Amino acid sequence: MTSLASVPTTTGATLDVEKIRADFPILSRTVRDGKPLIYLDSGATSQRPRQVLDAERHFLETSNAAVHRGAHALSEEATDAYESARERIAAFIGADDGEVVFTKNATEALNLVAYGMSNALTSDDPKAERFRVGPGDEVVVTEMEHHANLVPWQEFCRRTGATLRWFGVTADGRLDLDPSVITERTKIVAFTHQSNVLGTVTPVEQIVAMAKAVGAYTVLDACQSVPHAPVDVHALGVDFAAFSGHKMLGPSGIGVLYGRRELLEALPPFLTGGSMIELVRTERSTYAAPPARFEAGVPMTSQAVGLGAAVDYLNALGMENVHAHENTLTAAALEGLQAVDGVTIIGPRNLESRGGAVSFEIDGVHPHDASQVLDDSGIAVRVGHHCAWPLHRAFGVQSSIRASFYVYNTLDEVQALVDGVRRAQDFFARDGVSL
Amino acid sequence: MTSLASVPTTTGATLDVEKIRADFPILSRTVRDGKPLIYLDSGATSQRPRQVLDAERHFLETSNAAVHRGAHALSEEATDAYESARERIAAFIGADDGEVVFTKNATEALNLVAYGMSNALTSDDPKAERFRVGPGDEVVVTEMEHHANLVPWQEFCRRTGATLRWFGVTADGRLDLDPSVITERTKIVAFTHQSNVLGTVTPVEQIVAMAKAVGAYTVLDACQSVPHAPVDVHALGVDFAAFSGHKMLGPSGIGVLYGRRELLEALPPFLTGGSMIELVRTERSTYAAPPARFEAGVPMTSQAVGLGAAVDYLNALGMENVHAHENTLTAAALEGLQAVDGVTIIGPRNLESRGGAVSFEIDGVHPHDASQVLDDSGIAVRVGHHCAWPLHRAFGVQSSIRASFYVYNTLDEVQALVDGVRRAQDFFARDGVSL
Amino acid sequence: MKLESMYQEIILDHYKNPHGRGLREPYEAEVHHVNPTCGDEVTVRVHLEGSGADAKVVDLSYDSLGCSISQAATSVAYDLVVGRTVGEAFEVLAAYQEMVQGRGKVEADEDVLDDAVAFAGVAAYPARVKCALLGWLAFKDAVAQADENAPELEGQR
Amino acid sequence: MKLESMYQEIILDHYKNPHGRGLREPYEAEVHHVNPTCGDEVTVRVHLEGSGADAKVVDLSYDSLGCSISQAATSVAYDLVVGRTVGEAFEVLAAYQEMVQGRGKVEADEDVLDDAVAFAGVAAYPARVKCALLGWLAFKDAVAQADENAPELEGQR
Ligand SMILES: Cc1ncc(COP(=O)(O)O)c(C=O)c1O
Ligand SMILES: Cc1ncc(COP(=O)(O)O)c(C=O)c1O
Ligand code: FES
Ligand code: FES
Repeated sequence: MTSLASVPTTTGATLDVEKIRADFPILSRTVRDGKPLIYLDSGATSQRPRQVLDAERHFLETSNAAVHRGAHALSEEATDAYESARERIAAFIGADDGEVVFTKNATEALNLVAYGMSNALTSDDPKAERFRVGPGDEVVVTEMEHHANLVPWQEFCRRTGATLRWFGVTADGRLDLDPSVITERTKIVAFTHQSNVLGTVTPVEQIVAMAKAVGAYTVLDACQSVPHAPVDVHALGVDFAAFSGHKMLGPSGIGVLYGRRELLEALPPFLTGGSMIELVRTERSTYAAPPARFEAGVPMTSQAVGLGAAVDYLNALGMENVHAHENTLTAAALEGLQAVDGVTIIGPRNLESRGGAVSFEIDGVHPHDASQVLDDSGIAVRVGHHCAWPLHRAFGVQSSIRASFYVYNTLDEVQALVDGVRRAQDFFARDGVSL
Repeated sequence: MTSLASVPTTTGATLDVEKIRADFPILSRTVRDGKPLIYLDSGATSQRPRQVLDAERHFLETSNAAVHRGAHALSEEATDAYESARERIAAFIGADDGEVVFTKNATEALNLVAYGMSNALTSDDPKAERFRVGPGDEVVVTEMEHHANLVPWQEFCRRTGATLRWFGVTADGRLDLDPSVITERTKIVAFTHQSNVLGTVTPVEQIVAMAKAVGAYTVLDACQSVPHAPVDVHALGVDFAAFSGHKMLGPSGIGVLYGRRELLEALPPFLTGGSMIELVRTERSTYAAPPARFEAGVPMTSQAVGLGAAVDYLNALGMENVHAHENTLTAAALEGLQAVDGVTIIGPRNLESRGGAVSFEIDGVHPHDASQVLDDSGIAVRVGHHCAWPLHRAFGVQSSIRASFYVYNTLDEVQALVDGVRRAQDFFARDGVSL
Repeated sequence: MKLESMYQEIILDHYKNPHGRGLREPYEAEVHHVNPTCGDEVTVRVHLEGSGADAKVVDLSYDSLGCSISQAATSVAYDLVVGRTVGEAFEVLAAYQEMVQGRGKVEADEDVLDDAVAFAGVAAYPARVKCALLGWLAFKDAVAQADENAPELEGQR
Repeated sequence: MKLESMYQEIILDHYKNPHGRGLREPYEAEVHHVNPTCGDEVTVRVHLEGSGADAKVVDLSYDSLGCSISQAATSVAYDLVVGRTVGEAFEVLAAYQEMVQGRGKVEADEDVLDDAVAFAGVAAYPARVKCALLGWLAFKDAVAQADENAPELEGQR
């Protein structure tokens, strides 16, 4: 068994993980007949600290009301709580308040951009003209995209007649930034900040520069970056960015779209209905300024409050420290897993431009079978294509096992993962029959 | 001051309102320097009982995980909780499980239908052909629609080239079902079950019959009916129906689309991304069967659990009893308000085909000013056009005051409303200056 | 009592007897503003003499439908801007906007605000801030349309 | 121990030494099924003699990529359907499907299920139910494509 004692701990303040764990009620439960839960699936969804649960409950027990719709005391309090959450979340990513739109998840946020832009084709607002895309135009995505930043663009191309083009992935899990992909025909470049499978962090500034050179809009999938490291959308220079609350200690049911102010002001609406209008007449309607324009209907009020509390929690930990802690765990996992014969890491094998998602294969043991053995030891990992099917196809694998880490994970848990992998190998090699 | 003692109570089991109120923590708070909260704005959003808050919290502290995405113990438990909520919610409205899609609110549900249908124009799935609509075709809405069931159809017409037509409203707040409106050109009839302003319950069966006669699809806005009375979508015969969790004691951030199985199976997807795909290739993707096809991304898991608990709560009360209780309050409000000189009810003045939203005007006192006086007495009502601007225009009013009732409201609160209206009149008539 | 702190006598007086109401000639620009939450409307015309910050506001005429706060605010605006320069009027508006949007945390400057100081209580009711600004912002827009050299309003973003 | 209750020896045996694997001729229909959650695939060919419930399953040949459960299940299916009538095969499938989807609440009928009873433990792991059914449902579809008189599967909705 490899010892993980050799893993370097990062310098600087580190997280008090014991104290953090005490904030997460779910982490003290057991699974499968009394095994302590080892939750290594935060890349899919994170757990929530008491502080977030309490903030949401407090709101619901004291100030719950429809926001922006009433003149009574509760409605004023609810509106304040909702908008204060927006301010804190905007500040968290270096954006202005008016640049943050609440959606139900990152998937909706990315669809919002894709539909908003295709709606420009039928909009009569001259400001929307800049978004018109049609046959002959191109949209560039990457082979490491999550389906959420890929399928909406396939469908966008179907609606507009534009063509989809791809940046490929190299054998070591980096983007192959072939300069011929982005051309004068490129109107949109949609790409991930951090791969949810490989952990790879992409060179955002470089891609933004390539896109800007041809006047294309950039759409960043920040689902796996914003929860795990300091992110400043203004500094990155992207036009749009999307992430989800449930992956960053916040509630499910809330996501965020960041859009540069000037662009949100020009983008046609997507979902339409109450609270996003300016004037409604029988023949036609006009629409409110952003962010209201993009928030039709009664919004995710308590969820915004919860996400605000999650951001407060992360700020208190310090995103630099969160990142350093995850680096420590990732380094341990990479080292521990590579020391196991028959295990192949998919993606970068060192910490350079890499976050804390570690995907791998075990020779002769199907990922689902391996995960079943891990699960039997209380270890929750994810298996499958992780909503990144083209990426798996590029690597010639059907599916993989992914461990992903967060603020509450420990080196002992990483060790348990490595031990669990060996147990899976033993289990399926029993009776001496090799597979 | 009118006494409300004369209000008839309905026969049959009635609600134990004192006991119910004890379940709602927010109802024991005070507003504006110590006034007990009198919450008469449930038409905008309802409050949530402890049972719903507890169900959500319990789920988050024990089983929170990404649903339908993992093979580990938590993920299985989370998936079970999510799907069990779907079953109970489907049963609540007389639908099958596979006919219930979770959305973020009713607004998204209605947009889903409108975009799904316009996506049929570019879909290559032959099943989708039945939804194709274009120039020359017509969509019928009513003048009493909430913007959520109106603006999406205006935008649908913009995208498809179809024409929007209207059923008007009569002076007593009923639909004017002019038989010339629905014709062979009609492809979609979108209408509300119960007006959020007038309280009017529309003749659903009659409109469905008119639509069926010409082969048009029906889309029912059930936001104000499902929370307040027994509703059976199969019995009503509508093709689609939408409602929101937050108006029926459930969480914000979750809504429901009901669709007839056969139609959901043919409808092209709307939001695209993870969990709604069948196969993703670089060139194109194919999509899962409903309901998954319409639930892209990590869904509103804990919110579905909360809505399941809300449905359990309402079932325990009995929807017939809920309806009877609201009838009592509505009758009292109609009687009490009409006894005040200068107050005009907008909408039906008796209980026939009418639910518990009571909108009115006060001569010489602007609705916002009146609501400020009510608010000062702790009474929360809604003022404005209530997202039904065309309806207000039809009645020649800028805005109105709306009181709306739910299971936790009492006759004393109705009396307080009537008293508050008189206080508002006095306040703005002080110094003997008439307005 | 809070309610009376918003509905100052002076506000109710202006509401009941608005000053300068009605649409008049001559004017250089007319604008129409709507408050989307309540549907209330105001139409404002301005008649200026000169250009830039030193232009004189000769007339502000208006027609409006709305609540007491919005009606009174437009009436007070009439009193405070007519006869002044655009520069002076915008100074009043900037201070006024800061006060009503200030959540009760902004000290009102009576010297600048004059009668408009009566709207200080509105700051405690965020849902009414738009009411207090409807006519004023329409005036600002009308000036901007009437005179391309009109100054920027301070503190605007 | 639960893990062993799912991974019965018999399942691991079929996984390691699958029966009847490979795509063979002749066949009347070939279908390709994918499990969208894991990307695993199976291609199944059937060769029938006759039509309707009494048709005989002469061969079921297949190629597959997948986990132990799906591989073993297809191998067991081969053993259980080849040589039987379609009617008999569908009876086994119906009982099998009821068992694996039964959340552990359905009593398995060993007389009907034979070796397939080893998959009873899968019922406790909802995420693996699709694995246990992948090859079987492909077989069912192949039969439906091969013979338009193929019977309905019982208990299907
Ligand atoms: C009749 C009606 N339809 C639609 C809606 C929209 O519901 P939501 O805002 O929850 O999407 C509402 C409530 O706002 C309503 O009352
Ligand atoms: C990289 C990436 N993009 C997008 C998503 C989609 O997020 P959500 O499902 O919350 O919309 C995820 C997570 O599932 C992700 O990891
Ligand atoms: S309520 Fe409409 S302007 Fe005041
Ligand atoms: S995991 Fe793919 S079929 Fe079992």
